[in-house]
Amino acid sequence: MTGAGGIIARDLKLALRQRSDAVMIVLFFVLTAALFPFGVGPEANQLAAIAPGVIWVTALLAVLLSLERLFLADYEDGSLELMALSPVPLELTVLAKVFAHWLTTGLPLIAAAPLIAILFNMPVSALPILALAMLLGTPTLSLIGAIGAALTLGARRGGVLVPLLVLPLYIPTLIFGVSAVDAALLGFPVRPHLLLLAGILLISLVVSPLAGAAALRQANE
Amino acid sequence: MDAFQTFIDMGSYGSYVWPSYGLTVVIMAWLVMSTLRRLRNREQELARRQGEFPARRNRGGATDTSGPNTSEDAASS
Amino acid sequence: MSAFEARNLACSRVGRRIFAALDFTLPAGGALILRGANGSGKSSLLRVLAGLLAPVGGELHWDGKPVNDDPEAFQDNICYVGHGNAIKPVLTVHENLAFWSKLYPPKSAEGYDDLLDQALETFSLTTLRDVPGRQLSSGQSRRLSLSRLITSPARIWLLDEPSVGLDDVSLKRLEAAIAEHRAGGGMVIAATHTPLDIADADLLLLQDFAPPAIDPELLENSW
Amino acid sequence: MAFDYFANPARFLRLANAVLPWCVGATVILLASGLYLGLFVAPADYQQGESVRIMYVHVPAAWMAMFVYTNIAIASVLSLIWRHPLADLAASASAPIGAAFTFLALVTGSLWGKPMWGTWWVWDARLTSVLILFFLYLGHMALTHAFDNPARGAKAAAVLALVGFVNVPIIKFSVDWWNTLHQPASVFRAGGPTIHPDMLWPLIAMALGYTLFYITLLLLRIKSDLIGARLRTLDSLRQDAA
Repeated sequence: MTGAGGIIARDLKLALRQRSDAVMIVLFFVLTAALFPFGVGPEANQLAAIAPGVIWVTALLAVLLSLERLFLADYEDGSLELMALSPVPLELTVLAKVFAHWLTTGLPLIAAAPLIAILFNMPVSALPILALAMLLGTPTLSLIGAIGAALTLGARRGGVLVPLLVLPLYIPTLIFGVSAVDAALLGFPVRPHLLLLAGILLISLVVSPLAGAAALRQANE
Repeated sequence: MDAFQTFIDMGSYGSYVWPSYGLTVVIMAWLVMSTLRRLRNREQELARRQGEFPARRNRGGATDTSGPNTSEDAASS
Repeated sequence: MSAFEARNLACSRVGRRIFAALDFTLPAGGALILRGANGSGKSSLLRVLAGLLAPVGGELHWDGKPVNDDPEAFQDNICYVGHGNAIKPVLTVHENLAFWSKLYPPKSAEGYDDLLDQALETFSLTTLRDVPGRQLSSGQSRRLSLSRLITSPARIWLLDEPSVGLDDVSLKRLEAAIAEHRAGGGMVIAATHTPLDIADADLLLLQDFAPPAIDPELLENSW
Repeated sequence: MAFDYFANPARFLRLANAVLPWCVGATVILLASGLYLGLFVAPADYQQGESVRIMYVHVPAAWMAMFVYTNIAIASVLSLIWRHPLADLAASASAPIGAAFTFLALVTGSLWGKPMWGTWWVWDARLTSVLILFFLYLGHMALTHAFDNPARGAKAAAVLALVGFVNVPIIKFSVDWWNTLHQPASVFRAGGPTIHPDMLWPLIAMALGYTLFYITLLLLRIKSDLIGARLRTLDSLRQDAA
């Protein structure tokens, strides 16, 4: 376990030393969301109605933007080969890297989401549910995104390909993420939506390391 | 004459039914054409280059007489 | 008596056969130098031995047992130094080495720190201990990559062009480290162009195992 | 594709050449009879009138979209786990055909819906799922051709196909759920089991016809890819000889 812990610690240290990446992702998140009032009009009720959807879609795109950071640097400098050969199973390595990625991407997004909620005049009462839903949803985005990032290693212009591979798979998380917040706003029970998000997270926790490791082994060949 | 006309007219839905069938025929035909064209190109290419490597009979190290022809490999899959 | 054997190894890359029917036996303490023109498959062979690349044919044996029975267990005996130095520009020399030795834990936990220092000392990197990776020259980066050999418990060293960018002093240190490793019963397989002074090393020329020109007749009847 | 990878494609070619004439014949007969029954014999729908005839090209296309994707997933398992040499070819040959059927399902679906809903596109649960499936196909094809080494592309696409296949039921469930949340059950019912038998026969004929059409094209495309692989081998041998 120390091996995987070492990977998480190293990736966190790398992220802390290159803080600008994480900051850029959060700025992108807030800035993109802030564009909508200019497009849709500043009318408060209308913004409040689309707020959950905008927050989730922009969070999705922000995570998408940060996926390249997951494996590309390690692939290019040879670290990936050494990680594949290490006693730490590759599946665990993928999980460790995704966890580190989530800490440096998912959490900052959750922290920044209330700011956007206020910009969109979303009732403050729904904020806890929004945070909880994102807590369950953003790890799934990192997990599925890791598969896309691993599959495009060594591809011609892999970065352009990741969105096409990954976005269709993000749709269930998006649907239930938004519906959870909507339910909170309308006073409906929130539990079913959160349970569904948790279910998708569990499936991703199994599928992503397997598929990611298989993709990394192909990349190392 | 009008029997044919009513058939085309399709109870006023003609402008939806015929494009659907038309597009289906067009796309399926295009699939067939592109597949057959690529297959034929490659088969011709293969037939033409069959002689590139002398068969067993004159194995006396006959050099590649046809010279480095510049045929491009047909569209790769 | 543990030995490392390859039997009838064959490998292909992007659909083209690179080498075939390749055999070698490496006793404990042995060394094998791979020579061959560029693209003759030296790196591919090392990657096959390390388990990164699946061979198209043939088998590897360790201690008489086929490696495929338990590839993960065999990989614990491997320390692979490839072309990439795997150095993070933001981490210091010590942090880079500490990370890799955590991923490839040395046999004994105690004396961990001075093992790291000893590894850095072996490749005269002690003075650069806290220098971030981005400020290292290519030779220094190579020495940091090689210092992983010292901390890793692996018995088999797979070195791909280890001496690239090394100055004479570092070259001597590398040769000394190899000799010491072999004295301890370890094995070294190195692909290199620059002559490495390694005592009574076996030589393996990749050209000897180039694939036979495919028999046109075989090509014919396959249709 | 590596030459030694297909040391002996002859067995497949013999099988393909034997089966192909029958496939072509059956496809033509089925499609012709399906079209004839669908356009001339089958009754119009009491609600939708003649526009229901679009069903005979829309429903089989939607079935094929799912059927071909399932085939790609199966081929991916064969390729990744049993390393079957032809599996990669079957998957990369099937994807364009599947994508074409999915596109057909989308367009004919919207053409069929237009008279009813008055708009070209409705976020109906089924149409939305087919749209997402279309993106999965595009992703698969893009990944297959994103690498210089075709074998590498096929293996990567195989992993993607399996991940996609695991997600399809989740997507289907979430879209259906999302659809019922935002829209009352759509009036657009593509003829359930109570369908009039005269409508059922053309549907079955067309569905079988589409399936055989796919199999025929698949065999032809695999044959063509095998020859392509052989040509690449000849190229590399010529380089060696030169």
